Amino acid sequence: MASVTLENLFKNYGDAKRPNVALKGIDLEIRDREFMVLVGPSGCGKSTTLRVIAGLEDLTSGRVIIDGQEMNHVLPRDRDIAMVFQNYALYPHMSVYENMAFALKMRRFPADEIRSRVESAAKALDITSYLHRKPHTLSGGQMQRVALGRAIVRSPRVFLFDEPLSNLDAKARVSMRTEIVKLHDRLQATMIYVTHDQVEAMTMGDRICVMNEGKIVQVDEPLNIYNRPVNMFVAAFIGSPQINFIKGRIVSEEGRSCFVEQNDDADALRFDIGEQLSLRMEAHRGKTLVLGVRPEDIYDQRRCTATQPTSQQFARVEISEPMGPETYLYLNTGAHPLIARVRSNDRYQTNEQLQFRMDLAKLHFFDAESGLAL
Amino acid sequence: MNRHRKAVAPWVPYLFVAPFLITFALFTVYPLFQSIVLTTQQTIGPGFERYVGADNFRNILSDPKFWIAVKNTLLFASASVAIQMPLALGLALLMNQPWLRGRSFYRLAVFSPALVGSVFVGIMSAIVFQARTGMLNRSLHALFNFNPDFPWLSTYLMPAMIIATLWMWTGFNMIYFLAALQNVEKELVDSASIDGAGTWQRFLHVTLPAIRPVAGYVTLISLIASLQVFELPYLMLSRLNSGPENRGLTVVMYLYQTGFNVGDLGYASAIGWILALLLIFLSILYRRMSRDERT
Amino acid sequence: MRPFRKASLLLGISQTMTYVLLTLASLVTLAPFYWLAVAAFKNKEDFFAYNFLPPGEGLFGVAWERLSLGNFTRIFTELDFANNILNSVFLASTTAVLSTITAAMGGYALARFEFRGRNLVLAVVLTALVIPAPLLLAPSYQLLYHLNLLDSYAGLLLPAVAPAFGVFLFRQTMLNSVPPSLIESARIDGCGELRTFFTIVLPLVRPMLGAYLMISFLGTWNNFINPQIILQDAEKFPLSVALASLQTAYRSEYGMITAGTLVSIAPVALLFLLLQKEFIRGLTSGAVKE
Amino acid sequence: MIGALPASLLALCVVSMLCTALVIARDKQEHKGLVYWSFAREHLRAYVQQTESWNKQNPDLPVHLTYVSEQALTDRMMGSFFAGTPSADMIEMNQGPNVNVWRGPDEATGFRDLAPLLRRDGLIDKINPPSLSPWTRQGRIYGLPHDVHPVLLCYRADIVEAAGINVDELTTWDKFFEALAPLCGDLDGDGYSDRHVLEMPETTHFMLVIMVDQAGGMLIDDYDRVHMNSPAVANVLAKLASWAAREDKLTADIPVFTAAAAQPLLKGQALSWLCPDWRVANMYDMAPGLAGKVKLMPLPAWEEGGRRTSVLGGTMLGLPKVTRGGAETAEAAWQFARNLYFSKETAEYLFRETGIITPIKDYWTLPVFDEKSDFFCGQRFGRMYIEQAPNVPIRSSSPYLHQCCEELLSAYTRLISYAQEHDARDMESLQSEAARLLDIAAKNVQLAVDRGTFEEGEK
Repeated sequence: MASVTLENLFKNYGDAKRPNVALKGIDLEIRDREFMVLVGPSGCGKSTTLRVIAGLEDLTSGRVIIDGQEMNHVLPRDRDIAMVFQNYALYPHMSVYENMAFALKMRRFPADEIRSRVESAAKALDITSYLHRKPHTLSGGQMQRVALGRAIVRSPRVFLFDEPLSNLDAKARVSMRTEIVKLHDRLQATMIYVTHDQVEAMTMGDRICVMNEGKIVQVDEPLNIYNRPVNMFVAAFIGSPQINFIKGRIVSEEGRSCFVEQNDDADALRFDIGEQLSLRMEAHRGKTLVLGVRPEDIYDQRRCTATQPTSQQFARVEISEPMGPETYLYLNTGAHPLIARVRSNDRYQTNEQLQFRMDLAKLHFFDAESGLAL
Repeated sequence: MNRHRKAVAPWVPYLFVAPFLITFALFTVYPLFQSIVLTTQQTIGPGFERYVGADNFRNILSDPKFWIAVKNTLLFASASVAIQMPLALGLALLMNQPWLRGRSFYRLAVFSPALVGSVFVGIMSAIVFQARTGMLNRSLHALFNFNPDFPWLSTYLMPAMIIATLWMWTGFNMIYFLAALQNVEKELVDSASIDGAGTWQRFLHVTLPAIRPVAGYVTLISLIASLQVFELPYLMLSRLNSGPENRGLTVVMYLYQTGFNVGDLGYASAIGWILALLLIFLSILYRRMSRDERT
Repeated sequence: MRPFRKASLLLGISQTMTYVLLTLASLVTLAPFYWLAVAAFKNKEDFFAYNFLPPGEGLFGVAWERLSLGNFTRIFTELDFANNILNSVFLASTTAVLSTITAAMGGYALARFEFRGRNLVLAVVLTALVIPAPLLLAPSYQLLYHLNLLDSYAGLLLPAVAPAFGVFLFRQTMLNSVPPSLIESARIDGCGELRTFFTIVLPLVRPMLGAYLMISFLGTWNNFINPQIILQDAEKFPLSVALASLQTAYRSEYGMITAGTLVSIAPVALLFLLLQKEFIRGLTSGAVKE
Repeated sequence: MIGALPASLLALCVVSMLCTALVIARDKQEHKGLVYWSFAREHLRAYVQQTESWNKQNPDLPVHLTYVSEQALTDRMMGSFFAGTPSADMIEMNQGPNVNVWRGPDEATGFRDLAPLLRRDGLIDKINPPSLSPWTRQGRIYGLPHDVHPVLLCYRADIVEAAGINVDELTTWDKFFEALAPLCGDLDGDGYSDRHVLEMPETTHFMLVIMVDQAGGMLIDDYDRVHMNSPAVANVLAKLASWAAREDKLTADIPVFTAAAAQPLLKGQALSWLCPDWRVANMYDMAPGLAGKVKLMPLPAWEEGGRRTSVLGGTMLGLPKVTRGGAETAEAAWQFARNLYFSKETAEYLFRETGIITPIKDYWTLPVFDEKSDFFCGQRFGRMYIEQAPNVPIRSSSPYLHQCCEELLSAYTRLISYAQEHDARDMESLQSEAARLLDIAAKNVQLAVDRGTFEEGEK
């Protein structure tokens, strides 16, 4: 097993005159046996990073180090890595068995060794029954299992996953997700996993690396990322439904600190932020900033049993989406929309006036200009 | 600078193109350049050459025979493509009916002439189109009391050539259309019929736009091929004879005649380059149009 | 009930019409073949005397006794036809195999590799596509002369090995049906580049491979101008040249021409029947998908 | 690795390798000695005996008789002349489209000038002079003539004589057409005429050129001066077009020279046709059913007392300048060629097999030419041809001759359409239209002549 270190990776697809820079100085340390998830919107450079690690893409500058060895000049096949692709990349003219055995055959493993490895991997993944079928007769989930199996038989130092679940249907995706996590626990291997799906990122990763526009924005454990996003981008990217942003200022009103929405409308939000927050935000008083509040931190006044300090506002229910245990409420304060996530104990009527509260302890504030968390 | 090594050794791509590139450069690109040099010369074969500057082009433009060839070629190309495309599409539509039995037989039957090659079609046409004794006139006379002396090979040479081409290539193009039709999403057609579109409207608004890229490709390829038509009239008219009033003379045939019979490779190359420029222009036009369509 | 019956009646009519039209089209395309097949068995006198079979007393009112294999025996005895067939099979199969492999390799490189000069090569290939072949005939003849390749099979084979059209077709197909991840996967699996090409890429473009083998075989088989100009020695002649040479100054041996044509169509027809499915799929794989 | 490849590719690979092995293993024919190309199998058959005796006497330089189809022969001969590569030591070629052999100055011509050799060996006076003309370019003789090819008229004696017509009285074309016209028309009542006076194809220029030559209308001379817009030519075109365009169409547009032509002749679609000597063998072969039904006669003249024959086609034997053996074999090739072309046996054999008469005047007295022919109702047709042989017209060897012929055909077909649209019997208007069309034709040819820069020095 191995650690992977990326040092100041730069990748320019264009040339000096017409640059098309995909990676702008990536520094990342992936520990031995860690499950690292690279997440970000499409075009953020996460796949390029993965392909650079695999050696499928050359670098403009920087170093890729696996287990202390610089890998820049090593061919993909000699890096001792395995990669699982989004479209499974199974060889269509070979049977499942041949697909799994291919890499071993290329490495001139003895035949019985190949057989025992393939069979044990197949057993672990529960694909023994279709070892002799051709890939096109399999379902998406089955194909991805084969692709996983193909990676496992190699017992590589590092597993690379390039959005392996995005072609699967919802159900298969959930089951494969746990499958991969279990696999990681069992193999105790270093895995690097690229996805654009924040749910996968949150549920699977030991750590998450959020990327945007060729740079790393934040690397941390999932809950830290969720609770303490370093900027608006991360806050918005992680969490579903998305975090609500409200632009405004903190002003002093009658000796107390109030958040005032930057909106001329009569219905603009305005609420007391309490003492604790007031102290914390002292330095930013009067500046334009952005308030972030996650949907689950907005409560229906009637159900609010919270002891912690809250704000209190009115809004009109535009749509309610019952999701089962909880309901998404699309509210409109009159000045702007808000999404709340509440328990499904109550039924909500369209256009119903609702009094809601926000958990002041869980409010996020960002600099309006830089987007950085305050 | 710390250059990262590529996933493949830098010589690998060259290894793959090399066999093609070397022969291509030697046997296509080099002669191509040679032909550019030739356009400024008048020759008697490769042995005798004389520099004439732009005279070849000047002479071609005032050569009535060249213009007859251009007229014939344009007529042949436009007529055969204009008839062939709808015909091929029509056949493909008939063959695309889901309930049709014996599809593979019909497909093979209609496609089979493409197997024979224009050499044989040329020789055969020379026999089939003959007045009185030819199969066509004999059949038409028996069926419709059509003029048994109908002069396919003189006055109506161009229609005869077009018929021969249609016979040969319609089935071939039909294959493209058939494949395109089978790729049209059924949901689209279904949704159109739910929207109340009749057969004709469905065809016009759903099927036709869906197969448009293929239709464009097939049309371009057919147009280019028919603008280069040579073997068919060459063998149909058995060589040098380009028919009375040069009715069977095409641009490439004129090129061949001047180059290989007269031996003026320079004049021939100049003709060839005029045609080549036209073809290049056509394909650029096509690429523009298909690009505009996509955006 | 009524509109339903009306609809089914309409459907019946349109179905019948479809069959009638398709049968008619097949008749038109097949009639010349029938004529050819019949003509090959006719003697000189009957060749132009009757459109199809000579009428007589025999079964179905046909004078069967007037038909014979004479034309066939003549092409094999009076001409060196067996040798011509060997030459044609040799030229066509060798050209097909070689040009398919070079075209597939070139198309693969142009579709799936980045390298210096790629765009230039691509542009030249695209230009070469629209160059009328006879334009190259004269300078090529000169070149073959200087390379001392006239009257040799190499003079026919080598220029045919670099088909711009083939490279173009294969490039299109590679773009459409060879996912880059598959090649990358093979690379990570430790498969060498040449091996990847032969064991992973070629099987993926199998329909195109079949189609191009067919196109190239057919093209060489029917090609007549190049061998006519380049070859001198009658022993090297392929079928097409041998057949065309039956049109002599004083008489055209139409009986032998038709018999020879029939014989020469047979191998291509056989090859086509074998490769039919791949051929049709491959032919369209370059064009259909975007 | 091999298992993954498609079976079709593998199968073709195997076939290809197998054939390669066979082709390599095949015995190579050694072409030591002299190579003789001819476009006609019939000719080669006549040379077998001569060649065998030559080969016995010259075992070091045996002659290989090789048949090369006319198209291939022209392509390869021109190719080797243009490239300066060796082709054959002796080439027997047909007169026709390959007039371009004579393009440019003598250095550009692929054949040797034989005039000095003919003079040296004292042979030049033995040859029928008009027969040299197509191979003579500005005083140089590039080939030995193989034949004379005088033209007679072949007619359906069974039909014509049954109608009580005496062809001996029909001394001009006008009389001929007038006398035979009543026999023509729609015989089977399908609305289309199926009997015509004369076979006169509208798709090829050959028969037309026979007529023009007979009338003395030279199209272009040896120095590339265009004469095709002369009144003589216009007169021929006008008359032919008039007959072709009349509502009772008197000329039959038959695809001549193909097997297809035999059927219309057998059926009597044409009552007569122009028959150069070589067409006799063609008829033996293609239309044996005509035996005993046809006779030959001298061509009716264009004017009373005019020429009663013409000429079509011709073969020559040329010696290429560039050969594999170089100067050493050149003299041997000349020896062989001379022996062959001036041999009595060949002359006899050729006439018997193909009806072709020899251009060597000495042999015209051979008894073989006086044999009666059953095919032609007992006529001594050899003698009939020989009687006309000295009268055949002189022909040009201009490289622009072929273009003249094509232009002539174009003018003719245009004139027919004109006649159909106007009055087909109004000779005056037809003649002036013919003159106009011929002027255009001459101008087109002149354009091509002016384009040539190589000929300039010669003028």
